[in-house]
Order: sequence, then C-alpha cells, then structure tokens
Amino acid sequence: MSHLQEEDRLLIQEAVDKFILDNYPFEEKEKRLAELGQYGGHWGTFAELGWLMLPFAEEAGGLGGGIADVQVLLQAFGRGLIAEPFSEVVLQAGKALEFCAPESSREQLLLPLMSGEQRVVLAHGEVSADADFSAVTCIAETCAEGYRLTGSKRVVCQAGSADRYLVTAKLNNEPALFLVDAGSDNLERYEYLTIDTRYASDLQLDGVTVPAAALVATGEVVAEGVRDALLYTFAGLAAEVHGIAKNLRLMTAEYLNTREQFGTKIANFQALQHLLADMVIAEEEIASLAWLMSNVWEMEDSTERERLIRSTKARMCVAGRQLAEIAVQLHGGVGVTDELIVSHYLRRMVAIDALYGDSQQQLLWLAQQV
Amino acid sequence: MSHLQEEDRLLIQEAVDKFILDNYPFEEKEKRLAELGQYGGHWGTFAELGWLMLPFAEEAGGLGGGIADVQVLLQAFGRGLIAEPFSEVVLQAGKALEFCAPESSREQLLLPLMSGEQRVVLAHGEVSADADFSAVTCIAETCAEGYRLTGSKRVVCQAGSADRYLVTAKLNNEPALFLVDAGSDNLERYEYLTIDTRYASDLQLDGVTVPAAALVATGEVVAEGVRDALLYTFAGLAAEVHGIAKNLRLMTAEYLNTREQFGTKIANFQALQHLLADMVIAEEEIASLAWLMSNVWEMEDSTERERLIRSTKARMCVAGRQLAEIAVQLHGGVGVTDELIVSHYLRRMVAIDALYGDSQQQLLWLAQQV
Amino acid sequence: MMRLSAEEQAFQKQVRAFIRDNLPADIKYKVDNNLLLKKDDHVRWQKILGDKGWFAGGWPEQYGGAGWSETQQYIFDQENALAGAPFIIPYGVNMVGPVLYNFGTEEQKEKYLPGILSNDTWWTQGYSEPNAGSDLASLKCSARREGDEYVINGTKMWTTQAQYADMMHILVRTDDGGKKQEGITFLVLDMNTPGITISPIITIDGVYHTNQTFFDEVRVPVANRVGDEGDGWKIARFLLEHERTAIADTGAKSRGVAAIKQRLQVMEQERPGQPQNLLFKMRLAEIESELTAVIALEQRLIADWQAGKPVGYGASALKVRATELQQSLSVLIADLNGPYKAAYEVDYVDQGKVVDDPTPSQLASGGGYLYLYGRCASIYGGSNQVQRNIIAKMVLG
Amino acid sequence: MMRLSAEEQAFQKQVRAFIRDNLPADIKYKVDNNLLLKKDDHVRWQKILGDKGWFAGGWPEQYGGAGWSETQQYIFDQENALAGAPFIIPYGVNMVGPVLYNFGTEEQKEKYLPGILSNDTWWTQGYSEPNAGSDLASLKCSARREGDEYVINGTKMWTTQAQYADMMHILVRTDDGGKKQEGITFLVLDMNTPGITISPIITIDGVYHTNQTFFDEVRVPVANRVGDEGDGWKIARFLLEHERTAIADTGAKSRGVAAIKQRLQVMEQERPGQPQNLLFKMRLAEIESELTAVIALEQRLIADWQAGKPVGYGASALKVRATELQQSLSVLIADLNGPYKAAYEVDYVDQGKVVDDPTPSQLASGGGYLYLYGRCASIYGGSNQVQRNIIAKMVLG
Repeated sequence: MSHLQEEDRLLIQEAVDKFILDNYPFEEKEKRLAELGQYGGHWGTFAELGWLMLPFAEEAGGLGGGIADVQVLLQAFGRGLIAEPFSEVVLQAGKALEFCAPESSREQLLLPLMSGEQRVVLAHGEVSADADFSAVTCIAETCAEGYRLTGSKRVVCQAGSADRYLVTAKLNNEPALFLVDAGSDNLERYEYLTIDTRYASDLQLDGVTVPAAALVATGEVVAEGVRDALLYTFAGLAAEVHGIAKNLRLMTAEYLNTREQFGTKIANFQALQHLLADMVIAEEEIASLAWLMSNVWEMEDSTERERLIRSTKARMCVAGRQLAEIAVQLHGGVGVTDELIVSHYLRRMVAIDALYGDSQQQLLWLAQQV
Repeated sequence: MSHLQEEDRLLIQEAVDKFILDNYPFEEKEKRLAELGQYGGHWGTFAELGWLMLPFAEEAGGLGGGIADVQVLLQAFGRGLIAEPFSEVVLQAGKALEFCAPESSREQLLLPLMSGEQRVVLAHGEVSADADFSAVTCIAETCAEGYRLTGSKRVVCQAGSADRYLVTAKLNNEPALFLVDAGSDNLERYEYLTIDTRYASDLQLDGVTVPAAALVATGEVVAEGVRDALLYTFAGLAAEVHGIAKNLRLMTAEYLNTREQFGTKIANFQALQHLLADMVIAEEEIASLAWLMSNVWEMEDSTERERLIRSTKARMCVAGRQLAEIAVQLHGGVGVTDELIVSHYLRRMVAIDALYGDSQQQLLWLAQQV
Repeated sequence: MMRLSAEEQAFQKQVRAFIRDNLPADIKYKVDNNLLLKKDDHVRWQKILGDKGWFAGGWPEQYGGAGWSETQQYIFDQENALAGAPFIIPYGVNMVGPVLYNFGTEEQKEKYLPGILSNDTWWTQGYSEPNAGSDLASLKCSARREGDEYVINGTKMWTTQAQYADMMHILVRTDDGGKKQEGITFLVLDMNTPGITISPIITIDGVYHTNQTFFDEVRVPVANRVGDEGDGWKIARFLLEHERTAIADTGAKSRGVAAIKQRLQVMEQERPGQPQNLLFKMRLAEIESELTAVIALEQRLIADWQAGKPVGYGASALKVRATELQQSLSVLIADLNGPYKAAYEVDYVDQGKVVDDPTPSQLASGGGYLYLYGRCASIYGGSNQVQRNIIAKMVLG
Repeated sequence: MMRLSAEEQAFQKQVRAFIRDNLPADIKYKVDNNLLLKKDDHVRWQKILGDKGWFAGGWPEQYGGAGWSETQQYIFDQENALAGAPFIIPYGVNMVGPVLYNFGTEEQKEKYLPGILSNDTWWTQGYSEPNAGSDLASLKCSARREGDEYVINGTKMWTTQAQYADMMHILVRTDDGGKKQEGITFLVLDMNTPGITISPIITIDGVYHTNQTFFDEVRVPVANRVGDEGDGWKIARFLLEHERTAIADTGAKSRGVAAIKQRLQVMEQERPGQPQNLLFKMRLAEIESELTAVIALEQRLIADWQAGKPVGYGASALKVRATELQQSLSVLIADLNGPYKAAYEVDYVDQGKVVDDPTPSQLASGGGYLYLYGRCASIYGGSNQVQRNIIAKMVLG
C-alpha cells in the first residue's frame, strides 16, 4: 500500500526512470564496472533523492513510505539490473534495525544509513539460511570490552560495500543483534562473485570484540524483527521480479516480431506463440503477486501474512525462472550470450531465488504448517 | 527376452491379434459386458491358446516363455483393453505360486491355473500396498483344522472372477502364503468398480480356517517370491502401457489429420503438432522401457533389477498418463466422452499407476535406497 | 491484495453466516465428498438463495436483483464455494438473464426473467456444434425464416442439463453469405417444441451431464429472437465477457486445499512421520503457492474491471492457470487415496446418497470423479490452446 | 536392455581399467567439479587415448582407427564419461574425419587424417550464421570461384574453439539460384589464411567457449573442397547422422547421478533426518527414473541402427529428453548448494586449478556453471522446437 501522496509517488517513478536512463544502459555495463566499481557507485544519488529514507517511519526520520512505494523503485531496479545494494542495506538491514531497535535508539541508528553516510548489511545466514532464526549458531559472550562474537556468516550479499554488518547471534541462548564494524579485528571476509555478477562474502568472526553499545537489541523481538525484515524484503522483491519479467516478455515479443527464419517472422510460428503466451501468463501471475505484496504489510494476522509472503517468494521464483528460461530459449543462440541482457535477467532470477530460502525451502515451510 | 522359437512367438502374435479383432471391438463394449459379464468370459480361449501356461517353466508344466513373450500378449491386451484377468491370475498369482512354492508342489499347484480350471488372484495389498511385505498385517495362526486367517486385503483387482485367493499373511511373524477358497466361511468380499471400468474387491477375513495343505510356503522365500511376482508383473505391464501409448498416438495423429477447424486441418497448427510430438517422445520412452523390461529378468543382480523395474513403473506411468492426457486434450470435446476409446485408455493408465504403488511410491522406494 | 470496505466486510460476514445456517446437510455432503449434484440439489439451494434475495444478486434491482458490485458478487461466489454450497448453474441467471435485460424487449423481460429468478424455469445453452468446437463462429445449425417463425434444423453439442431444461438459448445461422460471424442470431426456445431430440452424452467420468440436441424443423416464433437478426455474435461476445468473473472458481479450490489439509493432519496423526506425508504436504504447498497467485490474479482483474479497465489477456491467463491448478489439485486428491486411487464407484458418485459410514472405495471415488471430469476444464470455454492463441495475438499485434 | 557379448564385456572392463589408470588427476578434478576444460586438457587426454589406439576407435582400421562397432563406441563413450574423463571434442575426429574418409580424395585423406589422429591439428566448425540458426539451409557465407581458388566472404557464428583451431570445416554458398540446399559446398581451410577475424562470444556462463568468425576475401584452394560443388548439404546431413550416437551423453548424466548420491549420503550423515534430504532424494529418484528411460531409448536406437534400421524420429526424441534431463539435473546439482546456489566464481570455473580445500562458494560454482551452460543444450544442434517439428512431420506425413 502506498503511504505517500499520489504526486510524490509519481515523482519517485519519474526520478528512478530518469536515473536508469541516464546511468544504467546495459550496453555500458563493463565500462560502468570499470569506472564506478562493483557496487554501482551511485549511493550518493540514492541518498540525495531520498530513496534511502523511503520505507522508514516518519517518527524514525524516514519518509513513511509503504511497500507499494518501495516497489516503485524495485520494479525499476529489476528492469535496469541496478547493482547498488538497495535491498540489502535499506530493506534487509534498515528494516531489521527499525523492527528490532528500541524506540529510543531507532532514529539514531537509522540516521547514518538513511543519509548514505554508512552502509550496513544484514549478516544473518549461515550454513543454511532462512528468514527465521533456527539456523543461527553464531555465539555472543559478554567480555570486558562489551561482547565477543564467534561464528560464520555465509553468502552475505554485497557485504563488500558495507561499513558495518548487522550480525545475528545467540547471547545467553537468546536472539541478539549487533552492529559490527567492517574493519574489526579477528573478522575475516572472503569475497566472491555471485551468479548475478554481483558480490557476496563469507564472514568469519573469530572472537570479534564490540563495545556494549553495539548490541542493538536482544530477545524475541530480534528473531521477529529480522524475520519481518526479510519477509518485507521478499515482498519488495516481488516488484523487482515483476520488472524483470515484464521486460523479458516485451523484449521477447519484439524479437519474435523481428527475427526471421525459414522465410518468415518467427512470430508466425504458433509453437513459439504459445511459449510466449506461457511467458505472459507467468508475468500476469508475478504482476498479481507484486500487487498482493504491495499491501500485505497492512494485514493484521502475521501468520497469514508470512504464509502469503512465503507462497509468493516460492511462486514468483518458480514462475520467474520459467519465464526467463523461455525468454532465453526463444532468443535462441543470442539468448545464451553474455552480450544480451536476457541472460543476465535469468541470472538475477537465480540469485533472487537463492536469497534466504529458495522455492523448495519456502514450500517446505508451508508444508510444515499443515 | 524371448525363450521361444521365433515362429512360436509369431504364432502368439497372430493369435492375439485375431482374438482382439474377433472378440473385442471397442464399440461393442456394452453388448459384451451384457452378454459375457464383467470379466470378459474368454478364459476358455485363453487356456486353449496356451496363454495361461506361457510364462511358467517347462519343469512346472509351462511353456517356458520369457517376459518378452508375455509382452506380446500384454501389448495387445493394452491396445484392446482386454478385461480378462490375465495379469492378475497368470502373472501376479501364477508367478507368486511358481516363485514361492517348493519344487515338489509347484506343478501340482499351477496345473489347475494353467488349464483354466481355476482362477487364482493374489490378495496381498492392505491399507497401503507395495510389492514388498512391509505393509502386511494379516495374521495366520495354527488351529485344529490347519490355520486360521484374520485381516483385511484391499483393492484386490478382479477378485470377483477368482475361485481362490492367494493370501499373504504373517505366521509366527514370518511371511506366509495361503490358498484360500473364495467361498470360505467368515470371508466377506465387498466389490466395487475401478476407474478402468473393471472390478476390485476388499476382502475381510474374520478367522477364516483353511486346511494345513493350504499353506503354500513360509519364510523369506514368500516375501521375495511375492515381491518378484509383482516386479515381474510390472515388467510385463510395460508392454500393456506401450500398447496403449502407441494406439493413442496413432489415433491422435489420425484425428489431427482429419478434423478441421478455422478452415483447415488441425494438423496444420504447430502448437498441436508439438503436443503430438510430446506424445511421440513419451511413446518412444515407453517403448524403450518395455524393451528394457523384456530381458530384465535375466539380470543377475537382483537389487539392480528391482531398481530398474521400479524406475520403469514410475516413469512409464508418468509418461503414459501425460501422453493419455494430451491425447484427450487434442481430441477436444469428443476426447472427454465415454464413447471414444481415448478416455478409456486414460482411465486404464490411472489403474495401472495405482497398482501396488503409484509413481510417487516407486520414487520414494528409489529415494530411500540413496 | 483486494481491500474490502467496512460494508463489504459486513456483507461477507452476513453471507458466511447465512450459508452456514441454511445450506442443507445432504447437499453439503455431496459437495464435500466431490459427488455429482442433481437438478433438485441446485434448485433447492438456488430457491433458498432466491428467498433471501441473493440468487441474482448481480442483476440490477429493477429486474429483481440486488445490484451487487463485481466485488460483492466475488465475495458471494467465494463464500458460497468455501462453505461447500453448490456452484450456481449459470445458463439462466448468469447467461440468458443479462442478455435479456440488456438486449431483450420489454415483453421478453416480463416473460422470462421471473422464471429465472424463481428457479421455476430451467435453462440450457445451445452454442457448440460437432464441427465447431473452439471455432464457434463456424456454426451451421440453421434457422430459416417462414412468416413469423424461424424453422431450426441442425444439431448442438454439449447442451448440458438439456435433459432437465424447460428452455434453451441458442445461436443459429440465419445467413450463409458474407462473414461467418455476421449471419448468427440469438433465439430462446421452449424445449417442448416438436422436433427436438435429446441424445445423452456420457462423459469420461461415466456420468450423464450433457447431451447432443437435434433439431428437425423446429418452429420458434420470431418473437423469441433477442436482438436483431445477425446480432448473435455480438451477444455471444457479451456473454463471454459477462462470465469472466466465474472463470477461476477459486473458492472451490480454496475449499479443496483446506480439505486436503484436514486429511493430511489425520494421516499424520494416524501414521506419524511417514515420508509419504511430507511428500503430500509438499505437493499441497506447491498448489497453495500457485493458488495464491491465481487468487491474486483474479482479484487484480476484478479490481481493474470494476475500475472500468478493458478485459485484456488477463482473463485468458486466469483461465489457463485456474484450470491447470484444478487439474493438479484433482490429481493430488486422487493420489491421497493410495491403492484406492483405482476405485471408482460411479453409482455412488452419480446418486450421491448420504452414507453414514462410506467404504474406503466410496470415499476415494470422489477423487476419481474430480480427476476425470477435470479433464474437461482445459477444453471447454475455449481450450487452453485457444486461450494461448488469444494471448499471443494480443501481445504480438 | 542392451545385452553385451562376452567380447564386449571384456572390452568394457579393459576400457574401465585403462581410464582408471591413465586419466590425469588434474583433469579428473575439473570434470568431477564441473569446471571448464581447456584445449590442453582435451589434447592431453586425447593423445593418451591415441597412444592406446582408442582415440578414433570408430574409424575404419585402414585410416588408423580400431573399426569399433556402434556398440563398442557406445561402451567407450559411457566408460569415458562415467570415469570423469573429458568429452571427446568432435570437430576433428567425429565430424570432419568421417567426412574426409567417406567423401575426400586420397590426397585429402593423406593430408588431414594423420593430424586429426595425432591431435596435432585442432579443428573447428563453421556452419551456423547470425541469421541462419535452426534454418541451416539459408546460410549466406559465400565462396566465389576465381581460378583454382574460392574466395570466401561472410561470417559464421558459434565457431567453438576457433581461437585454438588450426583448421576449420565450413559450409559455404557457391550458388545463389535454385533450391537453397543445392548451392552449398563443403570446404576445409587453414585458420592462418589472411582475411579471417575471430571475434570472441562470451556465453551466458561468462566463459569464452565460442566465437563469431568473419571472412573477408579469404582465399582457399579448390583442392580444399570435399566432394563436388553443391554437395555441402548432403555432407551436412551425413554429419548429423554420424553424430547421432553422441547426442544423449548419458554416461555424464549417470556420473552426475552417482555424484549426487554420494553428496546426499554425506548430507544425511551430517544432518540426519532433515526433511530437505528426503526432498532432494525424491528429486534425484525422479531424475533416475527419467534417466532409465533415456538410456533405454539410447540403447534401443543403437541396437536398431546397428541392425541397419533407418534413423527415424527416435533420435529427435532422444535429443529432446536428454537435454531436458541435463537441465533438470543441473538445477538439482545447483539447488543442493542451498544459499551458495547464488555463488558463481567464474574465474575458478574458467581457470580450474586444482584447489586442495575449495571454499563452499568454489564448490558451488560448478553447479552454477552446469546450470547456465546447460541452457544452450536445448538450443544447439537443432533446437528442441525444431526437433518437435521434425517428429511431427514424420508422424503426420
């Protein structure tokens, strides 16, 4: 649901469309990477345009936007394959901070993130990763300086861009959340490429000491807050998947209407028409799921909300991958080249699927509710 | 593998083709049911033609045919939707007798079955049903007259046609096999239609007493023999599925070449051509599985044999059902009528899938071997 | 997600309570057990709704309806299906009714609408023909004008419930020249008119739902023509659009999912930890995630249509996914029966008497019925192949 | 089921033992970890096989082969793949080799066959063009006759390994009139000839396998023509038929299944009873049952072909199912990596150095590579849509 004035939403839409047009032509990917680095380098612009404040409550210094408003950005980010760590910093980490931090410190903690001064990413997943807290084995102990953290955090997307990590751990067997400086002693980071040509890292915390003030919160509120931040992220990502799906369908329809084989436009082959129709059907499903997600946060029943969001994560990734695979197939040889954006959309879909529980894992969660 | 002379196999092929042509035009199904009853009424012919002796060892009075020879019949039975309880009596029960009975009594037990004098069906499945013995809870106890049997046997296909049931039970916690007269006291039979418009029964044995001679065998040989009889049946049924698949594909291709819509033969629509191609691909898989099964019994490694047969049961039913569902879809409205054989082939496929473990259950067995 | 106003939420509660309190138990038994409903079941329930003023809720008030919005109609359909009440038979109330009050003369409205509303007149449809399945416009059944009568000759396929019907609405060919869409006319006719022969069609499920109906010099007054001669195609398109909201029937699917959940809970209690239980739960979860998308699509389309947006290819997408889902749901329901998946007691399905202690084979038979009858879903109402043609044409231009 | 004679069984054992004892560990590491193989890996292995006399086993003995039957070739291919040895690069030994000894002159045989056999000459192919993907016959790359030379102008797509190649076999258009199949000619050419430009194509996996090759007034002696002018289409068809046994590459799939089993056993030991373990085992079981059918189909076709039956639509069916299976296998392998499914260390995949203790992200990267590169499988060699066209045409007449 949008919490903004219609005109403010339109302004965001215009701004993000212009941003992509000006900064993100796909053809200049290599040049952009060379000049601006792997995290896109537009974070300052994101801050200036207010995007980093968008989903936070006005009381916390944010703009008070709803998921529908965030989706305006994410749909465009999907279309443009924007590599800036928006969903990692603003949604995963930012919403986790907002949901977990006590009211007294919330604004103070969010301020550097919203201003663009500091980038924070959520370091929550371990050998297995889910929105819930079940897989967390990272341990926090009290010590003279404050706390000492030990454990591994895996596949922390875009960790290389972060100034601080928002680390989940168990403190006296209770869920706890810490802000840890990226440059801390005894913290090792191993960085690698991800399938969407972005970066993730594995973090090894071998007794990282942090001051007492680094503890954001502790107790059940942390488990719920982190879960909700990730569910919130999934709800937003439905729009990113929609942006990808829509563009793939448009591009594929255009390709069929252009490319000729066997003496005719390949759009004239009914078997290909029906594959295109399958793409359209998947796109309609994804568009509808994004619409469903746009006001899912207003639901009162949090169990039903989680069920809907996890259903959506599962279905949008299955449908989105099928759609992207058909798009590759219908583009034939050029579809499997690095040169065309089509293959990159598919690769991004795989990364979204892998994020905090792929389709099978989401379905397993649903199955275990029966 | 065929164990017969090539000319003998050809004679069987000719005989069964002629039998179906003479006796089983699909259009006369209702009339046939009215005149000959639900079990087809051609058992005498089956006996005369030697079909009931085909798969049994010559030492046991049989013709010594292999699965490849039985498949000649079953392929035709699939095509003709033959309702006579051949696979129930000759394969399930007959092979179980052959595999389980001690050599001394084997021929004597098989003789009335092979001559057509007595029909025996295997009563093995209970609330759940698998080729193995894990689900058997039926109990046999010794008593003055011999043994007393208590338990339920479910979905005993074509039980209504049987003179005797070959009942699996636990005797002193050991697998045991009994021949029980259909008319025994304390034995209740509830008969119902099956999805392939044949019949099955649930048997309730409330202390059925049988003479000591009714015990065919006891011990591990029973568990293995019953399992092997059912695996043997599955291997044979691959040919029935192939007969169905092939006829459905031929009929569907012909229909596409005949039926006109939107001013042209519907065979000209590429989307329908590709669905037909999917049928052909499934048919090729099924034909190959039947070919694989034709000499699977010659394998020495019985674990690998079971793995191949269960893989085949799973795959041929998945592919066969998909093929039959496409055939129905491509026939459109007439495909979903009772009048056309197409819908009956699909219904038979469902019944074959359900027999002693559907695809999911076979795959689960495979999964549990990992 | 569709957001209901306070009034709509109140309406939803009211519908839910009314159905819970008024749905006859024997009818609910049939629906819950996936058995065939007969005319009497439908008429009884539709009359109960009629007495409440909810039978033709979507009709304008001036014709005896309740003037429901599309959202209200959707709420009603959902609650009706979720509660295990019969699907509303559309031939009268949802098809010919709106045709009559939109295109009919005052006389026609006065003559036919009351019988539809009261459920005392039972209707069937006559559109498809043996050689015009998905290609409706090529229909051949002809009506020759003689004075103030049309004389009908030809045949109609899939005249569902014609064996029970008092009236039929029918598309006939009144002109053979020109574009084939242009020579089609819409008539209503009394099923007692001489020259009509009804020939039963037994479907794949072994049950008698539908017919082929033959017309041999059947004389129908010109006064029974709705719209002008040649307006038939226009009216047929109106009908298809009007039927769009009912395409997906997601309420019934949600009921199916809930029933499977209950069943799996029982299975888990009876045989805890069985691996099969997990496999079935996973299949249900997959269906649940697909149903979430189908319901979202349905609600988004209704919101769009209510806002006056045109019916695009969304309706075709919804039809394809909803019928695919119906089919996979029916396969799961059947598979839950284990070896009894093979059982199919067609008499029990057909007669559907309440049985206090049904046998396992009877309990399983509803699954077989759902599976078999469900094969029709991807064929009728424009096959899923035709829907894909429509989508591709719209997208490719 | 294919039944092996005693000799064939002995051969199988011999092949198995030889590969086990002679396959270099660093090459096996790459294959086992689903990493990219480089030219050097292939040449090293192919030379080892060559020294044993098994590199061109299917060639007639008179040309340096071992005169293997189709069954022997099949046994070799299976064992080679099962053992984790590199796939034999076909452009020389399986493609141009048989073309040369079937259609070439004595001079051509003498000149080219030894280099193929010794692996000292590395070949690439030039068939596809930017606007002739599945429609090979519409190729435009032209060869104009000037004296005793052809002058080639145009471009070829998907000239895989052209960057390493010494020679190319190529289809060119020598005649623009008449049926488009009739103006095609088969040439071999030296990649060092002036006028050739190789332009790398990075594929969906981010790796450099293939190229677009441009020809600008490239002069090739007429002596390099194989067959007559216009024989190109006939030779291309021969090539496709000759390649038929390698289509399915089921040995590699069986190796994949075995590797997943091992992995699942480890997972079960590490985290026993996890529901995810059962779900993965079920997906593997499904693939195993599909693979059983694909192998049966493959063996049945080989038996048919060896018995002299014509290549029917079975080869197309095999291609479709084998590539679909390859794709679902790659999805499963990737999914086993859990959150690391997102990891894709392309340098590790590309450089494939033996790492003693690979990181989880490195271990996962092979899965991503299989998945991404596997998307090509349903496109090249006649897309799966083209295969369905072929099947339908044969069946419908």
